[in-house]
Amino acid sequence: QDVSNESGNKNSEGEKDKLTIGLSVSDLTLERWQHDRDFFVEKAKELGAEVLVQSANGDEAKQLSQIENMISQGIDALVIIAINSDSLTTVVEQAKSKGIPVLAYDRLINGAEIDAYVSFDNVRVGEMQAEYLVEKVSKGKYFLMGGSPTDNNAKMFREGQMNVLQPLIDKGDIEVIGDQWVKGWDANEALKIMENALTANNNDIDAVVASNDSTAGGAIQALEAQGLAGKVVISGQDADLAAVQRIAEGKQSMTIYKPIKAIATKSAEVAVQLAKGEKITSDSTINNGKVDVPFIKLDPIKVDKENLVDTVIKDGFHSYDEVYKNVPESERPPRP
Amino acid sequence: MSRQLSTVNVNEQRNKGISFKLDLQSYTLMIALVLIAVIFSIFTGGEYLSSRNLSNLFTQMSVIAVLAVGMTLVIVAGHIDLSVGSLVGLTGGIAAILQVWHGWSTFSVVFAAIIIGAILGLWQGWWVAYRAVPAFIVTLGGMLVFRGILIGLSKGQTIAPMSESFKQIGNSYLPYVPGYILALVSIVILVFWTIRNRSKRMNMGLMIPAATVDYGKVAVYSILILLITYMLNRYYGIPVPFLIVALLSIIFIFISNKTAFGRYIYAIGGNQEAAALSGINIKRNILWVFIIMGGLSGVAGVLLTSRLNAATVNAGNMYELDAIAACVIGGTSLMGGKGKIFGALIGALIMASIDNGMSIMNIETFWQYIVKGLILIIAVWIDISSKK
Amino acid sequence: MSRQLSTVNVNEQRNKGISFKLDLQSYTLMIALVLIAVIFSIFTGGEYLSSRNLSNLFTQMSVIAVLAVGMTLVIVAGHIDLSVGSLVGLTGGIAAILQVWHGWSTFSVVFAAIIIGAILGLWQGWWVAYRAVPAFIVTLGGMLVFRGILIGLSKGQTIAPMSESFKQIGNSYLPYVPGYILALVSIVILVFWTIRNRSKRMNMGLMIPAATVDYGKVAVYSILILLITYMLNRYYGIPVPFLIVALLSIIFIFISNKTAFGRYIYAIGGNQEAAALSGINIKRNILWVFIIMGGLSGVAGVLLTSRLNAATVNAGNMYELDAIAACVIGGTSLMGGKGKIFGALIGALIMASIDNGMSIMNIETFWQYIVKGLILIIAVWIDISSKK
Amino acid sequence: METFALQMKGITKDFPGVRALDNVTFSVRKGEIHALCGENGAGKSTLMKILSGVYPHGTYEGQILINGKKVQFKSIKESQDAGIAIIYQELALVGEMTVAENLFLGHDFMRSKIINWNKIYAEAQKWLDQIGLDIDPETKVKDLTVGKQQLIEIVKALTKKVDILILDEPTAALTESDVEILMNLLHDLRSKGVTCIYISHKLGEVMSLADSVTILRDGKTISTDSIENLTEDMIITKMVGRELTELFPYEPHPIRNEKILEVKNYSVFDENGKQVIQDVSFSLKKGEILGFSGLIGAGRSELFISLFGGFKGKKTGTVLIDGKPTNIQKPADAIKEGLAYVSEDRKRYGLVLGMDITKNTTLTALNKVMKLKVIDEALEIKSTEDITKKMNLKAPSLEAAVGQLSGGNQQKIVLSKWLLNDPKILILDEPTRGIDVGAKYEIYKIMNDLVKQGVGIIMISSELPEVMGMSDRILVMSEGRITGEFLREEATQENIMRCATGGKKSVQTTINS
Ligand SMILES: Nc1ncnc2c1ncn2[C@@H]1O[C@H](COP(=O)(O)OP(=O)(O)OP(=O)(O)O)[C@@H](O)[C@H]1O
Ligand SMILES: Nc1ncnc2c1ncn2[C@@H]1O[C@H](COP(=O)(O)OP(=O)(O)OP(=O)(O)O)[C@@H](O)[C@H]1O
Ligand SMILES: O[C@@H]1[C@@H](O)[C@H](O)OC[C@H]1O
Ligand SMILES: [Mg+2]
Ligand SMILES: [Mg+2]
Repeated sequence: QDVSNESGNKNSEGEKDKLTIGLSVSDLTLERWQHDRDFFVEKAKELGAEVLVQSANGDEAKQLSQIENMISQGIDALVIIAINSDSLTTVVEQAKSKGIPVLAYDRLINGAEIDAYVSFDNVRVGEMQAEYLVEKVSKGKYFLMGGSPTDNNAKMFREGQMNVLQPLIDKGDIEVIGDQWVKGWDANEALKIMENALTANNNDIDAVVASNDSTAGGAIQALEAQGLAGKVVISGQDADLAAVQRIAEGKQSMTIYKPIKAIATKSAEVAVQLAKGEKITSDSTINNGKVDVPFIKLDPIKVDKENLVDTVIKDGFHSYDEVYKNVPESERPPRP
Repeated sequence: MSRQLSTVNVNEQRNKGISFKLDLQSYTLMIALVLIAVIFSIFTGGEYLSSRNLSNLFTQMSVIAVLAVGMTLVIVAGHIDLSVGSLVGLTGGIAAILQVWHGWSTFSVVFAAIIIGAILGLWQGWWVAYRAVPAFIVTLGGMLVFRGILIGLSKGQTIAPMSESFKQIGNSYLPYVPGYILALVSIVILVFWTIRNRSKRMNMGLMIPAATVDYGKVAVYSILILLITYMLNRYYGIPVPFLIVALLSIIFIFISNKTAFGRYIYAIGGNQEAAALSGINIKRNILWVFIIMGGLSGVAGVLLTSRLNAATVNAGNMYELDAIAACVIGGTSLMGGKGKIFGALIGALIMASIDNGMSIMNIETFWQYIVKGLILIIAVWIDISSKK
Repeated sequence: MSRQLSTVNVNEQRNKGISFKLDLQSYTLMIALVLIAVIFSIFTGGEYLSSRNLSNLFTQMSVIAVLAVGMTLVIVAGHIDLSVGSLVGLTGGIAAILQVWHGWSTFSVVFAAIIIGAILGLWQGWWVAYRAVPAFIVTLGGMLVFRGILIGLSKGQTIAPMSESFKQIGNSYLPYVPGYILALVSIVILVFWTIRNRSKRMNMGLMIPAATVDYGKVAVYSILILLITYMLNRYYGIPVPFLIVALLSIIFIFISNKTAFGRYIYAIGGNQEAAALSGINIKRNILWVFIIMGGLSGVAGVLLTSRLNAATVNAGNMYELDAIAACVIGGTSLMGGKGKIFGALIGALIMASIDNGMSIMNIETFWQYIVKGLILIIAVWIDISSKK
Repeated sequence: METFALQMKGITKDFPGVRALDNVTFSVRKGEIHALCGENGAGKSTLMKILSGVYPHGTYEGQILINGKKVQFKSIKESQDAGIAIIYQELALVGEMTVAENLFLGHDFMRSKIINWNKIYAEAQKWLDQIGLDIDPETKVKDLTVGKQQLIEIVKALTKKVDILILDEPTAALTESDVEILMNLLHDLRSKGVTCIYISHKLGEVMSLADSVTILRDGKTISTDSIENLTEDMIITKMVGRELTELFPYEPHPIRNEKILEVKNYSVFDENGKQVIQDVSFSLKKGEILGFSGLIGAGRSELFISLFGGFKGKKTGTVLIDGKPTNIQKPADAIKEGLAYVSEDRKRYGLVLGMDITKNTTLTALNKVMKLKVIDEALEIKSTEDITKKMNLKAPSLEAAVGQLSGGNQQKIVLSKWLLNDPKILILDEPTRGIDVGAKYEIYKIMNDLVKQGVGIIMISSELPEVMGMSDRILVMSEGRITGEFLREEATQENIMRCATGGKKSVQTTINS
């Protein structure tokens, strides 16, 4: 039986000291994950590690398979952007049994022994979206636009949003005039839903709680057709280029910028540490139902027209020229 | 001799029975549509039939309708195309890349999207027609390949915004006056065409339907055209995407009924071997069907990108199923040889209506899945039982 | 009379030509598989063929393989099932809900999942068989309805973790000794069965293949079984999901070849009219096909939930396409009447191999889409051209 | 009181727009062979489908009595259980399955829990041997010729416990020797007390086989007589409703001495490279009817499908049309050269069954009804109407799907379709297979008209009387070769058969004459 020496195979063939990190990405059909991957790989290389990247196209079973395949290639650390926080326990256990440390990236992995969690808090993201909207429109008619009905994160964003909204709803300040979820975070679905909502309510909508930027983008198209873009406050998330451009133009109110460079670089550092078997430090821990996981928490940032330059652009996440491409020179803020 | 005569008489009577029945068949779909409209109107307090919502509805159905037009040809020819969703995404994405990243003009971008769609259609058609690989597999492969290319080209980014003129394609309206003019012109053509047709048949000594029937039909269609134009004009006018759908439909209904190519497709789908021995070039015609489907996917891609004013990596995902469903609801047989473009349009309208109505009613998401699934089954069932 | 004889000779020769060709046909697939394996092995420096990866591979193919078994029956019968992905999600979800929220035992949960799958299959089968709604539409509807029910029941949440015993179903291995025993037992049965069959045919005066051919086959299969067992035993042993697949395959290969029901399905798919005229109850048999497909979806749902140790709203999405592709790669004709379960298994293995190999090679995602799409087309093309 | 094995009383059956049977009465005595005759579309098959439960009780009016007892079959199975077996006109076999499987599909052998294949194969072998068919029961049915398939169908019916055996045009596609097998079989069954109902358009067979004959016309019973009281002419008159003086209306016509088609050293290979046609040479003159005789499987269809560009395999040799060499690679080329091929299998190769009459008719000649590349519907209908009127087509309307028509009328549409193209050379492959005498007569008349206009006709036929009755010259083929050539006057049954069975050629073929 060659269970034990299997993972040793690779290292024995030379480059013993070169570390290999497996990065399992949930899917690449959303813009942000490409950035995550790129920053991560860049940083890891800088730290002398090689990265195997796999993307699972949003299919949980496929992610499982891909991670299995990575494990069988003898990686030294495993970084997972989980499609689903609850569906990876078995494979994480497999990694554990091979002595491979596991880092949960952005989304926590529940019910299994993992070594670190680097993330923004998804519930917090939802809260921040709602907080911003409530700040701008404290009383009025709200339309809730959930994410993909089959995405667990979408649920968590909604949870956060409701944490803020529910008290105001109960008080009667906020009236929820519709609640629809967007299949596959698809912008075109969002567009249709928004069109129909505007029709059903005779344009009498004050705020739209959109859960991410691609759905916000669709919704804004519908608002624009009614001349409402910029008049109705609308949230977002991810700081996609298109979204940031819309914010610059005043069509979208805000987005949540999860400093992706920060999370990616931090994760790469931690992953390399774990791979080398070093101890990691964190200020807090989070219980995932099995163990207390060291939690390296990063703060998501609210981004709106006011702080565009100081956040997304300053971070180098998007360039000034790109972001203000559609804004007349005269109306642009000073170049940083 | 007398025997001979009597059968002929019987034949003529039969004739009427049959054609009346045929008409009834194509009307059940309409009836289903009306039923759906009535139900939703009741549940939405009339909102569903408001000018504004009709305008939305016609716009919302447009992408799937364009695909359904092409899909009808593909299915009638005895094949299937699972790649159209990805192809919509890819052509729309390429359009956006060319415009946003490379600054191409709207015209050249639209042209490029359609041509690329057609070329990729040709590629698939080649495998199907000349390599005899089942269309299911070729286009399932295409579905993956095209989506992969899109991810690769766009690097996963949302590409936006498009130029103002490109945006207009999917988001503008034909205003009041031109709208009415268009409506009137089409009515005049309809009347003229009916008169001419009748006189021609008369000259050739062919049977002509009673004037009441023919002109009755013209009257009904005219009223419908006027009504729709009126309703849409009460809002902003006729949505351009709807105009595009109407135009493409007319072109392809014409092609399918009035050209050799159209006729051949039905023959190939109906009995490929007989078609081959009748001197029809099966391969070339099938190739063309896929080229057309590709080109129409390009049109749909342009429409979608324009509507969203952006191209996203998962744009068009699963549209193939909606397009196929529209065809089947519209009476196209998946066995090939049978199907009408007009039916597919009604099918697309029914699908869009279901989505639209439920979303106006603000029904919970999971109920939407369930209700849509059930309506699909029941609509087709009604259609089928009415044909028995 | 002499003419009679001479034509008979011609016939027999043809006959042999054909059966030899047939064998070649079923081997091209194997050859394609071997080719894929060799290519990946080279590119991964042998990694692909390591015990460990083979173990992974067999586990990874299991869910689709279970579905492909049922799908073969559905397609052979002349239908299609687009709902299996959603049904996998739903049955898996129900299993998780019953266990995690209601504390049911693993046994009852598995039972419930399969039964519910079968009942929903029955529901769809009823529409197809007794209401004559095309399976494409019924199961497209089912796809939506079942996903909707899942979202509703689970309230969109992921349900986890399952009990230890449930987890074992998809994540454990048959250890060393029982593994070899099983392998030996199957070889003994194979040998015994061949001998018995030969002697029986001899007694009945039927033609028997040359002993070298028959026993040669037995030898090849035995070596294959031993080799696989050996390789898997070098890792943890035979994965339980693979055992389940093997068991179900044997059962359904048996059913399809050795029972009236199985043959009726082929007859119905091959020539429905002829089947009806032979007194076969088309409707009831079709109904059963869908019931079986539903039950197998239940099994697949259990496997998937167990593998993930969780049920998610998204589980099983699009699996129908993989299952159908596996069947078609395996030589099942979408026109019905033709197809083998064994072929579908090889098809599923090819599909899983492509994913697995490319993922080991760490090919970029978008390339994976493209390469997988191309391999699909080319694999089927090779298979088809070899049949000419 | 006589005992009737079967009585059908007052049977009426309607299809949408068509009354197929109108108060039909039909009685069959125990142990007799009872022929059922009538024109195409008279309702013969429909009556039998009612009897066998294909159209279940309740979908028709009237009563059925078996051995004097009232029965109501709700399914095919019930009629089977009552001892009724039917051999359908349309082959009801599953091509992808083996001969044995087809024989026992729906049989008790297959219903057992676990199928014992060896037993089934052995049993199948026994049946095949018994009937004298040398076919391996493990062959797939699709690999057999149509004739053999037909025989399998017959054997299939016999494997069931049968009291009443119905044969619906069983001999349409059989070779002479296969027909003989069948005739012997039926006599054998009669002696065992089995009652047979026999439907055929071949009146010769009817006369020699049947004990009594019932005639249907336009869905009504015309008469039932014992065979002693009938002659072939009487049957025809009753079927058609008027007298037909002659069966083959051959009219002498001028044959011009211009060769419109000349084939030299022509060989055909199938896809596997096997040579199926060997070095064939012949010519056809303007205004000539050239008969091609031979046994089924002689390769005549392959020869002409290949000449027409529709055969998949390779071919060698020269083909001259109007003296000019041609290169016909696909049917479109052939059509351009003025060829037309009326296939022996109209359902498979001739018609798009789901399409209406008009569209089928104009399919090969669309350019004739197009203006500026656009189909002119009025013109299309007009052309169709004209040509089908000439053909004396009987159909509910020109918009009816051709699949709904009876065989003879379908054949007329195939003919119309090709004639619309004004062909120079018309190839007719078994043009009257499964067609009633009246329709046959009409088709022969059409052939006469065409040759008078200078069209050259090639008629492939397995029915000797037809070839001899209509041809100016007859070529005989056997196993891919031309083995004989006869002028109309020289031809006798004997010398044609001798060449057809490959017995040493009596006349060596010469290309010229
Ligand atoms: N399924 C059907 N639907 C509609 N009409 C039908 C159907 N089957 C038969 N008919 C019509 O019923 C009439 C009788 O047909 P039937 O097949 O019984 O004739 P037949 O005497 O067997 O003719 P043939 O000698 O050509 O076989 C015809 O007019 C035919 O067109
Ligand atoms: N599709 C086919 N597949 C296999 N063999 C075939 C096929 N068609 C014809 N054959 C074989 O080719 C030979 C020639 O058949 P063909 O039909 O050309 O004979 P024919 O003389 O035209 O007879 P018919 O009187 O039936 O027209 C036969 O042995 C036949 O079995
Ligand atoms: O960032 C978001 C991610 O967390 C969620 O899972 O999918 C949508 C994205 O916008
Ligand atoms: Mg008949
Ligand atoms: Mg022939």
